[in-house]
Amino acid sequence: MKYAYYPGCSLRGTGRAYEESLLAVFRALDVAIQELNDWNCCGATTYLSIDELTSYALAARNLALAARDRLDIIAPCAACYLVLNKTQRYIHDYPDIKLVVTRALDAIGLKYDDRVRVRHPLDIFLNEIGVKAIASRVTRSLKGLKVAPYYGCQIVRPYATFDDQRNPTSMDRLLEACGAEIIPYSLKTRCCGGSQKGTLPEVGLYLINYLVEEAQMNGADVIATVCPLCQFNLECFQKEASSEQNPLSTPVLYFTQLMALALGASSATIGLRRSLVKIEPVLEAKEIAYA
Amino acid sequence: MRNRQLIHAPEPHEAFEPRIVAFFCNWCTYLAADLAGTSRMKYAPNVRVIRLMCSGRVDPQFVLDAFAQGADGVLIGGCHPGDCHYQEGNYKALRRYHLLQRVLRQMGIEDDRFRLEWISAAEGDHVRSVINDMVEKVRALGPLQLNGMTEDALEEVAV
Amino acid sequence: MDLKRTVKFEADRDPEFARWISHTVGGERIRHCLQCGLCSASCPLSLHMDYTPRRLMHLSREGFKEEVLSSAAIWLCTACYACMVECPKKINITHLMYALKERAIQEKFYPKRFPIPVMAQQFSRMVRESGRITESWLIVRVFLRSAIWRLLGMSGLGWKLFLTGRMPARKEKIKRKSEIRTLLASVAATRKELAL
Amino acid sequence: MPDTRRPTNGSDTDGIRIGVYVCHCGTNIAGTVDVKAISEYAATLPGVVVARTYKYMCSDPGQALIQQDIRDLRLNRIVVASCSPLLHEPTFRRALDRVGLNPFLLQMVNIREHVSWVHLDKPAATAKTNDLVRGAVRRVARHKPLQKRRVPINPSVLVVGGGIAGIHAALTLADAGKHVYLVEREPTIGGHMAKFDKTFPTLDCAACILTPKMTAVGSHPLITLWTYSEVLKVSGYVGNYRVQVRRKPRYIIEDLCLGCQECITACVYKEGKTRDEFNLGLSKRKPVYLPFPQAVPQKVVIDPETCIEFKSGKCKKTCIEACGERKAIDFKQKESLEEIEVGTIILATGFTTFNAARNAYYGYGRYPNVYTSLEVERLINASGPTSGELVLRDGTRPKAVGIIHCVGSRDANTNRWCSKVCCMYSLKLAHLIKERTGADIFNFYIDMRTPGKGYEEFYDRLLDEGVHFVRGRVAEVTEWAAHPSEKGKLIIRAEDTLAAFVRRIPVDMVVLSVGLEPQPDAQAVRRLFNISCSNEGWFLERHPKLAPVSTFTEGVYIAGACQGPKDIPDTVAQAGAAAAEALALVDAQFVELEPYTAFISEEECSGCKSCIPLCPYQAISFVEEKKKATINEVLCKGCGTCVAGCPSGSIQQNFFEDEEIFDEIEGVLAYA
Repeated sequence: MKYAYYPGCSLRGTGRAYEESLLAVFRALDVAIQELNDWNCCGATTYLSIDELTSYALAARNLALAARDRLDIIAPCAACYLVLNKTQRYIHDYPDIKLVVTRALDAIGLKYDDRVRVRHPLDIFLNEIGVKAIASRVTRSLKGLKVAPYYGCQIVRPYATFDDQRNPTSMDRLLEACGAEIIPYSLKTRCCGGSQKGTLPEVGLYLINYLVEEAQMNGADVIATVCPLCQFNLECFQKEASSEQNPLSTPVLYFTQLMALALGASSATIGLRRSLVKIEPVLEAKEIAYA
Repeated sequence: MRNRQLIHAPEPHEAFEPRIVAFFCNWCTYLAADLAGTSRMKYAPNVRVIRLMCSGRVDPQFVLDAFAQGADGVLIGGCHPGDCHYQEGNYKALRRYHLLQRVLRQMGIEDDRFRLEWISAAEGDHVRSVINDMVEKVRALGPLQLNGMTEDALEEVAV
Repeated sequence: MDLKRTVKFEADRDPEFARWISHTVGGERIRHCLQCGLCSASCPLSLHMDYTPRRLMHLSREGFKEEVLSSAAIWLCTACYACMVECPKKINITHLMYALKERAIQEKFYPKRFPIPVMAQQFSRMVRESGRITESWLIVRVFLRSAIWRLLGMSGLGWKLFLTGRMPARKEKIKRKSEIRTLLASVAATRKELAL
Repeated sequence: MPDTRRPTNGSDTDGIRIGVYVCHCGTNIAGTVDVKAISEYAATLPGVVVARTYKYMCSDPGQALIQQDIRDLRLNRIVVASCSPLLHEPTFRRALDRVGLNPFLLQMVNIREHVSWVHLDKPAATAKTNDLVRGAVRRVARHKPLQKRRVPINPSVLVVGGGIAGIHAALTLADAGKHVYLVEREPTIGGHMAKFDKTFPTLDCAACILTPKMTAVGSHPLITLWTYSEVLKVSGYVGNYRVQVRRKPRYIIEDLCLGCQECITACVYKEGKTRDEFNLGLSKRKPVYLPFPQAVPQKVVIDPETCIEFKSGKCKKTCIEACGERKAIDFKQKESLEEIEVGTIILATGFTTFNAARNAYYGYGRYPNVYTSLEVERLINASGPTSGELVLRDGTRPKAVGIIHCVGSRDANTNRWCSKVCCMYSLKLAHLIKERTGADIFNFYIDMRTPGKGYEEFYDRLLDEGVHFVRGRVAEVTEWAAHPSEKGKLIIRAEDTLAAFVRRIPVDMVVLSVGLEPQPDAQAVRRLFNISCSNEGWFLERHPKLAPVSTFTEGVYIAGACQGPKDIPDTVAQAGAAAAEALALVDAQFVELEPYTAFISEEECSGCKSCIPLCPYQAISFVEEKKKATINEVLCKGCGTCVAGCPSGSIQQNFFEDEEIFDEIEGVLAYA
């Protein structure tokens, strides 16, 4: 089974470490992929507020490209994942949208096909490969590493495609298979503020503060994320979000970086160097090799 | 962006109003139709309901006769499997339905013109959707055209 | 203290707006709203909102366009869908928020240099130009048009990101850019034709 | 059994003379259907002597109009186009009967429920009505005079469910001198009410008003009480139901057990180890137990799941020693099947409460101090696990308590309906908790619903007592503290919609006011008794206003919360009503059955026997000497399945004869 890999814009920018580590995991678990030919921006959450119809057409182009190669899509970025899913639903539910999209695609010689499945790496790893198989391939157990699993919003909401909406556990199970210890984290699906940090800092900071603080108080060594924007928010503004009584400093990695590490990938190839809050000291303290 | 339904290209039989005969059982579907009424649901006026005590009473001849007399569609409504007021009349109806459907196919009568639906006393909205749906499908099919042979056949079995 | 009239006259309402919201995609069930406030309570941003989501639902369905479109609340929505998942009447609140933003932008209902709409516009412009987003450039553009001073504040972080290779200067673009233009043109055409 | 096909007074000697009567039903029909045009059209149809319209046909003047015509115009067939026959067919049949015309020479056309209420387009509705009337006119000409069958009624009544509804119905009937079988699934009667502490709005204690009725049931000479029992099979028909009841073994010989409970004290288990169902797991019980002190009957039960003797067979059996001479304990006891015959049945199977764990975000099952309202009823109940002390799991008293309304009610994600009683019982609990603990109490509600005698006044009283009311549906209960003052508390997050901002309120205890749901086995039960359920799963009444306790199955009545959420007063009222309906039927001594039975014309029957397996009631038998099939009219329920199945067309069904239906088909289709 081969998949069309749809990185999305962020994985080529602030989220590069996500892409690097994800590809490493794909290699380690031999998941066959090919990058979606000439993919375009999904429109993300912002485009919708300018012009919904267009954003559906944009997303649909990617779906059609995948359909042309008869492949299902893997979309690691939470925003991409949701937008593509949502586009499929709305095309199905609203005749008007369907008409607009099909015509637009027709204009560029593409056809919409609702058989394309849009899937998230969590889903693939859990349901196509399975916890057992992964555990069996772990070469460096993350034993003793306390991880706060942070899912954010758009993986589980509004569509619960492969996990529970209120208490998702897919990432927990994958990281446990890698030997890590999952700590209770009641805010695992609380919003990180998305682009608000950029546009309305004081709002964004508040959210970032309590998300990181909660993880830190529960003794997390690291926060694991599934979304480039979440990772960016939680990691890059810890100083600003700190308060005297408890300064924030907790590494925030992509779950794929942790998995890749456990599956034996060298730290050079999984973008650890791109972190602003370094994980290395923690790994050393826990005697987890990472070279 | 409005979400009203898409405007269809005009159907071939726009003017044509199908005539559909429905046989509803007294305990489930007829009640459901009453409920649709008391709840003031609105649906297409193309169906003429004939009340029977049980869908099991529907004699294949009734259906054939209806078609012979110019019905464009026939609908049978009974209680859900397991809910029959007479224990298993609706199962008998189901068996007869399948046999009859085959006969009708041979006569060139499309499947959409002959339908069996399980509708419980509480499902007024289901009555509405089934009737609207069937009327649309039959309207799309157009008036029932019986070739001479079929007509004779119908006459024969019906009376 | 400065007093202002709080009474509302029917003339203050815009029935067309009320009709629009309940016919827009996702607005199907807005009239069912119980005003229970579960959306507000489950919203991580509501604690900064001038109007809680619940109030926006009611004001919209009643047609108080001014209040709704000029509220800060619609811009605070991060589309986390928490409200929508819990809503006891299954109202598509998140989507309505998008619809309101779209309408507010169309009708220029936001303070000048207010970063969020600027962000949205720059975003769409960049997609139109190159088919993809290059975050570094997007941020620069946004702040140039909204709050330059913040760009300076950010520069420290920007530099760090640049050093860690997370702020590539190279612009991302797709090969067949013309397709995007054709796509957008077609959408515009159909919208016009069906008056959507 | 009289012949159902006796000739009528209105004879056909001077041909078929039909009268057609179209009802305006105020504007209900006339608003959408051109009734005048209908009657004019009907007048032109073959056989029609007169066609009239009238504002309200079902009214006395309306009926008089028809009766007048029958006399003056010698009408012998009547068509009434009005509402659903299920509503007024009996009315008009009586009208015919009173002037000596056989009631079955009537045909009704349903032009309200099936036409005027469901269509908007007047011409189309009128056209449809024309067709239906034409069909009826064609059909009625074929009608034959029929006689209802009179069958004797068995005076005993079966009541299913021993909650307050079943108890009240059973006592009413027994006091009226009828023999009642009361079947209860649990080891004791009392139902939910027995679990409550006090009842709103009067605050009299549930036990004080319930237990006397329970003992009355236990001791009433005319009531056969079977607890720990379930109905297995129901056959027969109104007036003559045959019911099979399964009595689960309680491993106690009821007649010998005195309820002294010495066996419980003697049990090898020094204290309870098993979840106590009656206290909803807030306490433990032993393998041999009495559900609660006032249980009726006062007979202990042995639970084979946990009793050592059943598991290993190696128990010291101290219980048997303790029981001694009485010899009431019998480990060998087997379940028994009882066959009873009753004339009528009352279903009072009650409700179940919403499973609060389904609303994960309220933390039920995750946080120990989140309780359901029913659990709190037990906690504040003097005979409950804490003997009335309202304390948290750690034994301390709560200083602040949050009561969350509408848990599992008014929510498209769980149950869409309003459970009707939660507002009031939440107020009651708020009052009682405040009384016992003096805690700060916060009620989180969407709408406060207190319709009922003295209910609103009770709400006022609570407001006086200083209970807080926050109008808003709670989003979540967490332990996550956003503020030092919240540390170690349960934090309730809701929008105070009247203040229009979000509030976080820390409390020590959360009470979830869970809604009411149909019993999980409601579907199975309704099939057993051949009645219907609403979409939500509540038993369906024959008419929401005019027949609230009757069902579409003659002789089967429903009472209490099995029909929909209800508080105690409404439940008792319904139970009384159901008992009265049953009495009315029983005291008539005879019941009239519709004559829609099937009959075989011997000469045409080929004796192929294909009809015999078609009948679910074994009403068809084969007469060997004649080589013909024959139908037992008493057993026949008139479904007509055999009629449709007869290859030689020799079976007919009264009132639904092939000819009648063919004519109706051709009538509705014949182009005007």
